[in-house]
Amino acid sequence: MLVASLEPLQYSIFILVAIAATAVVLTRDVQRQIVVNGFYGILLVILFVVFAAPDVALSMLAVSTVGYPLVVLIAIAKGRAK
Amino acid sequence: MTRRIRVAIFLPALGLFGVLLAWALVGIPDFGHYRGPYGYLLNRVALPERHMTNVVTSVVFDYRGFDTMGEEFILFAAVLGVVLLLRQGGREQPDELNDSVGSDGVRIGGVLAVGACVLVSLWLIAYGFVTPGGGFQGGAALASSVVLVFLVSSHKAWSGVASDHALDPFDGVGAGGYVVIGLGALIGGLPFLTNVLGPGVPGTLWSGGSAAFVNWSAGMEVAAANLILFTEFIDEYVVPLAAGDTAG
Amino acid sequence: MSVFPYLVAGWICVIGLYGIVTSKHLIHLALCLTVTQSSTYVLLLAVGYVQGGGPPIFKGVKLGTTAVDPVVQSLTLTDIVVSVTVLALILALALDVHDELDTMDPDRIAELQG
Amino acid sequence: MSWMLPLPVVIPLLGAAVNVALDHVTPRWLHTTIALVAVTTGLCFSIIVLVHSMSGETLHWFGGWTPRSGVAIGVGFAVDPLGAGFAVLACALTLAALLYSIPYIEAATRNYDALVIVLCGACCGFALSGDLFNMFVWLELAGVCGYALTGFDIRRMSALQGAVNFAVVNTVGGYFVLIGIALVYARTGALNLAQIGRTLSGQHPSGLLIVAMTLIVCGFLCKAAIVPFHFWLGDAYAVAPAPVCLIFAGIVTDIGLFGVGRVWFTVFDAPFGSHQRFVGDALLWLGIVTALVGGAMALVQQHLKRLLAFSVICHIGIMLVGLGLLSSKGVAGAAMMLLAHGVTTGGLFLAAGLLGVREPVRWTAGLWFCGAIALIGPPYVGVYMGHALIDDAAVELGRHWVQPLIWLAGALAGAAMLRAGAQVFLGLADDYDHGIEEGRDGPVPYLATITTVLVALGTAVSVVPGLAQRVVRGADRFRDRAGYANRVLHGIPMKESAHLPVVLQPTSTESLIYGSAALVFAVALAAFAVRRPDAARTRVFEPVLWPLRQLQTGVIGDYVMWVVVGTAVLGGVWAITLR
Repeated sequence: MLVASLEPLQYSIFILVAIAATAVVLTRDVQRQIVVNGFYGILLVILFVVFAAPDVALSMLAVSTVGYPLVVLIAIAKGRAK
Repeated sequence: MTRRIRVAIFLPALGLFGVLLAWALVGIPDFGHYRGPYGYLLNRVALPERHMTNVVTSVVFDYRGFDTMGEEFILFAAVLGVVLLLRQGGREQPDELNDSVGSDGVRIGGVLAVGACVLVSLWLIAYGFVTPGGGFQGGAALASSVVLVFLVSSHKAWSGVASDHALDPFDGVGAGGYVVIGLGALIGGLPFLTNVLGPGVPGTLWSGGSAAFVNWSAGMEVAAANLILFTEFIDEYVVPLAAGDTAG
Repeated sequence: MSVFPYLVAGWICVIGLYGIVTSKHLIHLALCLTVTQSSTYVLLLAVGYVQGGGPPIFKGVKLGTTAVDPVVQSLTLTDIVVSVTVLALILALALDVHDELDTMDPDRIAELQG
Repeated sequence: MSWMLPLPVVIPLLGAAVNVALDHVTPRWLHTTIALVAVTTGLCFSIIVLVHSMSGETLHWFGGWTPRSGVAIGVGFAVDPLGAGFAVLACALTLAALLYSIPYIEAATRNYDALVIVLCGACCGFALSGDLFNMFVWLELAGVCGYALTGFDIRRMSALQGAVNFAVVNTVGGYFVLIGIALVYARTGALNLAQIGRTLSGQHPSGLLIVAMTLIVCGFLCKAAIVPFHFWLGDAYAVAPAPVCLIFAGIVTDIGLFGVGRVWFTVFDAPFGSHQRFVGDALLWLGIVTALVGGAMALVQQHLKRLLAFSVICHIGIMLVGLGLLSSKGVAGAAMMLLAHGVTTGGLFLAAGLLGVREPVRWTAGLWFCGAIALIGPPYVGVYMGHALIDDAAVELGRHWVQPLIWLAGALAGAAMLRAGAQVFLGLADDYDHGIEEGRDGPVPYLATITTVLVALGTAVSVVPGLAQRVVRGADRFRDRAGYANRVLHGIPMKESAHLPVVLQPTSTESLIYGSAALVFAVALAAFAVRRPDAARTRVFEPVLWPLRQLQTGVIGDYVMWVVVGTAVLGGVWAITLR
């Protein structure tokens, strides 16, 4: 019942996710892109919670807070260093 | 082919692709009206039959445990690949890299934070059959918390925690353990990956039966694989930096 | 508009593909790949959602309470953890390319390759 | 005996895990031994499974989760002779590749053996699985191993680019498959192939199903390198080390086609069965175009392994033609061709690898020509039986025009190989850049023996008595959706079938003529190209192939663009015809 009353929340989070995904793609500067991507990751985590999928949300949280940023930032730093 | 030609061919095709995709998507039963039967059946039987309150974890490690074994080996193979690619030519380890964090406060706080994160991760793995969590999420969280060691201390401390000599056995044992548990059932005359010890007591650490061991081996594999990956990337970043220091 | 969530997943897929094709940087391209991949998570979870359903976890909840589909969640959660390693594999390849050619622009790489 | 089914998959995986666990404490020879033992064990079990799958019980429900009133609740392996045969081929070729690698791949290369055997296990899993998502998992696993194995030979820059293109195109293909699976799941609430087929039978073809099929098929075709999804293959196979190419050409490319066949005959045949002509024709035409493009592109290559890569594309196209005919003989022809082509081309890749070890020797030249002729398929040599079965299938469906086109394509690829052989191995031209990395170690007699065994086996496939009849019987079972669903979901055993004779399969006169003509044409074309290289290049090859070569840009954006274009066009065609 609680979730059913959250209809507007569901729709707004969907719209936000769609916008954030577009922003990730359209951000051509990779350093800025990783920031936007982190934001997108957090939105996905929220979306998964809204979907009643706490397991998936945990998975995404573990990955998007450390995994993606670490790997990508090092790749960027490596690319700059040369 | 220039970029302009590429985009000129691509955009109409992508448009058609999008239209087709949308055509398919509107054919899905309305949002919120999942029709089953697979998920409904599992939601009904998982607790009575397997005594696991978290149905998702019971699907991951019991009902569809074989899929998870495959996923685990994707992780395993990808890490082998990264190691193969980044370790070519035997990179030298830097002798000394003075990158330690200055303040004691930061260090103490950092160590406490690392400890707390590690505890939470282990808890996530252990209680995966009861509450949200499990080997995959817990393993990834465990690796992430250990990376904090690098962030709050020095590269030296880090390479002590995460050297490939220490991690590779965990990687192999985690991946192999999954298969061995499955083979154990097979040797006992049951199908591969049969949950021989189950069902356990609902709501406890042992609610998973032998799937609990599968869970732990997956957790070990995921944590070790992610750590190897992070080690490789951190070394990739730190080592040339150190070489630059000594040269300059 | 009850198919709206699926269309969002479709949009994420399409925009990710657009990014891959028009990308001028291998790291950007790799991140666009993860965007395309995230569309599969959104789609799978949307497909298994039950309006008014709780998580498929029956701890302190009576068995038989409406819950969402656990299968799609299990398919998704392992995939997410795996995605980092695949991203890392592609980035490792990209880094090696960069070591050799000093560029991460796919067009330039092809040019230098001849 | 159903307990054996998981073993061809899990034993190699376990071997890889043990190798990594012991990585720092044991010497390399032990790792190699573990890998060899694991693959040999897998091979033995897959052979036993193959023998039993002809008649006996062939199901394995993981975790003991048998279906309940027609609803599968776990993952199951459901094995038929073609699937088991594919697993046997995968293990055998991997074994050959590992043996060849012992001296060939540098000892310092860590984890190489582990990756190779994981790849083997993944391919076996794909062939044996009866679950749609499980197939996707094995497909991804095979892909991940493939990217790493392509790119690790870092001494050459192009290896990396080939690996990046391979990785990105196949990853996108994998997402297409997953979206397709999500769509199918949304409609049926099932992941088991038999159960999906059962649920969909009698249903009206809807937009959702058409697009789901398009996405799954196109994802698989990316792996199989069918035009226009093929561009990555030339880049990747040209640069991977020879033993890795053997595995790629022999099994990894083919799992895509196998997947298309599997999902069509167990799932999509149900809703689209009444429109199957349109589906088959689309695949048929894709196959013909792929075969011709592959053959033509092979002709203009100056790089030995790239040439072989395009020959792989050519033959994959011919196999797709067989599959697209959708009849038992067509499928059996594709399977026979897969076997003969996989083994022979693998042998040729190894022969190309031999060039890097020492100066060209005449023995290698003999192997090369033998393999090239086997790939053209004159009567009862090499791929001939596959061609002949496809011919029969085409004639039965009244499509006489299919035969000359696919024989021509095979002859073009064969001519390219004959020409390259004359120039490289016999030294008839100095300017041929065979593109082989010099400076490999290894005892030539040892390496040449493995090569010889493969080429000889590939050449002899067509004259094995009784083989073709058994493959046709296997194809019957592969196509039998109702029987498959009954076995999987309700455990109803198959009916006893008549004993098969052990004699050579007779072939039609047409096939005999086409086979001979193809050989003559290929030899003539090769002779012309060798004798008058300039005339051949400027007057024949370049004008025809210029546009094709322009498309092979090496830019990843272009390749993904073609993937989207191909998927959209195929989806559009099916959207119009299947409604």
